[in-house]
Amino acid sequence: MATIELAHPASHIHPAPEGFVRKYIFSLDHKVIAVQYFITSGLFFVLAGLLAELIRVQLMQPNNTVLDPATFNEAFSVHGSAMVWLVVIPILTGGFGNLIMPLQIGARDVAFPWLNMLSFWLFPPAGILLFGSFLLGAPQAGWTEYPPISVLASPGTSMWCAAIFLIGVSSTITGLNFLVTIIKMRAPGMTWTRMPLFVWASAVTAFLNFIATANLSISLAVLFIQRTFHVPFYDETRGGSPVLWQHMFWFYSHPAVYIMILPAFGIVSEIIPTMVRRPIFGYKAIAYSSVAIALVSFMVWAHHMFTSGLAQWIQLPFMIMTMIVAIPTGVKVFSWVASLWGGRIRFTSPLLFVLGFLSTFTFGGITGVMLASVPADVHEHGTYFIVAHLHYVLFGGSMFGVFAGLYYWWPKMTGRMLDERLGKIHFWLMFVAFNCTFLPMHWLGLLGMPRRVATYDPIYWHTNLFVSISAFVLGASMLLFAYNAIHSARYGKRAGPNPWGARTLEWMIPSPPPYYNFKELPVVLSGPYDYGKPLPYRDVDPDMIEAAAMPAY
Amino acid sequence: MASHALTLDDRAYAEQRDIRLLGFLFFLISDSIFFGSLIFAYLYLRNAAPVWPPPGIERPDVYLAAVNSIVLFGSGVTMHVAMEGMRRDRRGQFVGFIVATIVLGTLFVSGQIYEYWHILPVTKWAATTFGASFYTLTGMHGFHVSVGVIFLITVLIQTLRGTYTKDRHFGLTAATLYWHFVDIIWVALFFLFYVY
Amino acid sequence: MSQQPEAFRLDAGFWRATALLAIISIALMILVVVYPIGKLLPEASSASLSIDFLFRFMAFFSVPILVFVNGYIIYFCIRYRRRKDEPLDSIGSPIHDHRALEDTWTIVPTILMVALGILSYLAMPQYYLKGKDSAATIEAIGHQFYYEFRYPGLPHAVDNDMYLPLGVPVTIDLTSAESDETRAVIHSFWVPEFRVKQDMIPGMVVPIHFTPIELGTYKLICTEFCGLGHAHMWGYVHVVSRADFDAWWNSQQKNAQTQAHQAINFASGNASSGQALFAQKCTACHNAAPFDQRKVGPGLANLFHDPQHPDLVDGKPANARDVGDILEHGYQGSMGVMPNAQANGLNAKDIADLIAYLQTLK
Amino acid sequence: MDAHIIERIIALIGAIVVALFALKALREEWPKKNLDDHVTKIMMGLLTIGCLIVIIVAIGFAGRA
Repeated sequence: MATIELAHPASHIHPAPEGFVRKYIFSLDHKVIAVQYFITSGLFFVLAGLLAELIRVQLMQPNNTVLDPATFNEAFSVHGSAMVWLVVIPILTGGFGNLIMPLQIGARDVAFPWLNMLSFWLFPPAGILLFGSFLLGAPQAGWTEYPPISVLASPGTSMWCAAIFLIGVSSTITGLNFLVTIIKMRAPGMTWTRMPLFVWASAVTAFLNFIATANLSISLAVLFIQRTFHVPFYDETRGGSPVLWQHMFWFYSHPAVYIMILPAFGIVSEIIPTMVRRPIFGYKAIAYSSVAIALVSFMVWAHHMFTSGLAQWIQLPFMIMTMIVAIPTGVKVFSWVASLWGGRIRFTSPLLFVLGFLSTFTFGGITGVMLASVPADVHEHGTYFIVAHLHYVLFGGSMFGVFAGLYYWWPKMTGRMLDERLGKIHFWLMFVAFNCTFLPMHWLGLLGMPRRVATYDPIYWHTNLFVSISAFVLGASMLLFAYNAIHSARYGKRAGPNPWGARTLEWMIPSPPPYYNFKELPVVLSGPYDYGKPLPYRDVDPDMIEAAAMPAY
Repeated sequence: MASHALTLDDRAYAEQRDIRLLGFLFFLISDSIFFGSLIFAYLYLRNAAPVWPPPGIERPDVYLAAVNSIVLFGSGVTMHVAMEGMRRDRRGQFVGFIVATIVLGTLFVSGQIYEYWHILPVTKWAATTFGASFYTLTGMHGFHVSVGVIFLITVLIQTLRGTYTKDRHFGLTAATLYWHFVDIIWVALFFLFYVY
Repeated sequence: MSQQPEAFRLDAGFWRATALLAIISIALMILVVVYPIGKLLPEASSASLSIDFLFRFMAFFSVPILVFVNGYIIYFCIRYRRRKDEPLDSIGSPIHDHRALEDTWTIVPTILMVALGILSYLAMPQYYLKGKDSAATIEAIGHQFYYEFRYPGLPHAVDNDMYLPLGVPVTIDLTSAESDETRAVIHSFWVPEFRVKQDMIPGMVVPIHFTPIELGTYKLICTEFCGLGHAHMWGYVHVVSRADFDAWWNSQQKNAQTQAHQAINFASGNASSGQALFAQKCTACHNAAPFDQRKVGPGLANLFHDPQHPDLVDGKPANARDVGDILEHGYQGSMGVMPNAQANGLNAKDIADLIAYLQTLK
Repeated sequence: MDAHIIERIIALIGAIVVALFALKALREEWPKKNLDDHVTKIMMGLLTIGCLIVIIVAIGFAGRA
């Protein structure tokens, strides 16, 4: 590992690497790797999004023949898998984690830059494998790939296993890397309770990543082994059990939903104080509730299996644990709302996305509690109610968080602002279209429309038509962002080091940051959110402090 | 790589070592989750089966496995002694015992292979849940042991090249920890498959 | 530092907003209470009532949370927006936290969750516990892509249309099977009007239990993805009056009679083909192992000469004829339900083969 | 059968020897305070347990179904 001096915070600054390849392709610089993540998973976001639009086209009217059932099944399976493993997780951990976390703890790079590069380069092949599986007949059993179908299905499913296995290894490595970085490489004086909340979120996510994801990898390996060598793990006719897969899969995939939402929590907790110009309300509550959520999340997996014939005495504890998760989550939401109180709120586009996040995520959280209660879940399970719920937390939660973060940290990443007016239009379009798309699905589900169907009872026609049309608008709203990004790269207003007047460490250095982030390692004197007090850092470039004191916005 | 390590001053090396050590321990933790969930699967299937082991096969020979386990456990001890040698800067002791460890490790793997091919009819076994979990778990463990052997050979060569010194030998520490980890996993597997 | 402390007290405006939000949520809560869910989606089973009550309960307490969170967001955004005249670096209230407030919003949800947990627990037996009082046990078997129902005493299986008498508690044993066992997949049994759902998992038999309480024909939907025909996999559950049910029952009996019976020639039994049949038709419920290793039914090895169990479940001696009798006509009793020959798709030859095979088991 | 007797004897003796060495190592490690030392302690402890299992098997208390 030729990374020893990079990894070492106090070591002297080495010259930046020369040559295009070392600089931009096989780079060890966490900022470059972050950008690589953003671009790659942005690409997959477009592909998976198109699949979603395709699904909605098929569902525009009952007995539609745009897609034949097989293609439809492939479409929603790959859409789900790609959105979860190729978009949300890589953007939040790989993208924002890499870009922001080391800067916020005042480190010059992550602990193992070489591993960091490795875990990025495991990611594009995985995506290619997943989308390539269309050639052999893509997986058809949804992103959860329940046996026996996933065992009987087309060879593409083996490619799916391989793809997600790679992702699993990649995010295990990332998690391990980040956790070591946060534990060992914080700037002098940055105690745990002086860390920005995004770092807290990243730490907890990293923990979940390297604990839970190992388990995902093994359950995929087992599925692969069964498909290849016909051993009877999930084969009930030879003593195996299809339910075993559900246990192993959800033992990962429930923590995974927190892997997907916690970084978004972190982003929200960063943006609110900056835009509201006041300390975050209940710093400790928000920080520790993340830890609580992470710990409990390992004991709730069977709430995805309430109709899988588990004994009642097994279902009960899982129901209770699931309801317990709602409490720390509620604490977070209430704290964020309270942080708005008595502020000096600036309605910038990042804040708008954060407010959208608060409203939609609260709704998704409440439907989550409804799904936690076993009897209610028995009615709702496997219907469009689930689809609505998971899109409210993953799209309304994670993706709104992602866009908030993009608008917020774009200047730090590129040195140029995104256009605010476009950003606000983008938000309103996306917010309205989002709710029009997913809110009606709750009713569809409760009234009896099952999920993963290529056609449906004609009585649901008008609602589905409305949903489809809103879905197209939602898709179109993404074009606005794409235009905005491209436009800003050329004509975007030059951002100073600290355009929002924020107080966390990443804003104390020029944007985009230099190769080694900090000329002098800063010394942290107190928490980051005390607006109105002098900046809590020593050894920070003085003119940066000037810039921070007088926000350009 | 090591050349860099030697360029660092002691404090820098200590910090560097701590970072690496923590990372390596985290790796071991997630690796044990790897085995843990497979063991969960094994226990789940065993629990679900009406009769265990499934009809048509009987448990593998426990006594051969016991000898084999002792070979592996012994290698754990020799590895520890080797490390002690390095800590006290006794090269002879180190080289001797690490070679012993490598030999024992190889012995263990060959014992496993012998068991696979001469005691348990693979095809017959692989059709049962017992066989499936047995081959997957012991196979993965065997893979870990083989990797460990290669790891040991590498560090041995590096040591002979003089990469590691009395107080700068993180590579060796890592190899030792990994080797002990592999032993411990086998304790669990031996108990689950042969005794329990 | 342009900070006006008085702006940070809970002023009249705040209380006005709170009052408004309170009114809105009370109105909505009342709506939740009076809303006729039954009109939207009939409550056709005993379980549906308690589940709808739960749903009402959750909606009732979700409403104020939603209203207040969103309402306060909007109010704060209006009340505390940065006015044009304020300097760029104006800052907000320095308050970090408020112990009492945080405790409240930790404890109140906790109490709600405890209440919800208890209520859910009370509702669970409604459909889970195998009904001691259930009048009949019907087998529902999921196939790609249709449902098969086996009524005790009914000589053949019924596809897709299930008839239930009004007000009679029933237990439905759910499983999934294909003629080629290795291709069986997971289906699900969902009748929205019953609010009851359970996956049909190959190799498992899971009972659900409820009482139909409203006449009507309800759609039976598969909610667990089961392959290409998933979207088209549905059946109907007809809840009919006792009289209509008996009429249907008799008609079924009649067209059963029409199918002639051949006599079984036990001598002609072929053990090896019997073994194949056993693996295909019986292993879902029986092991070829000693009596105690039961799945749904007892293990069948040693069936004909088991000192502990000289007699069959129907009390007759364990000989070829009586075993054949059970295989042919099925059995319902202390050990559960055994489908009859038609339901299992067995002809006289098959039965002879099976018995020949069972006799080889020691 | 003979083979089994021999195997059992080898296993028994080996297990005792290894266990003793492991315990000795444990005692030497005990005062050390580094992170890796702590890990080594755990490892050595579990190794001893492993040896105990082997001993139990070898003297025939367990493992023969």
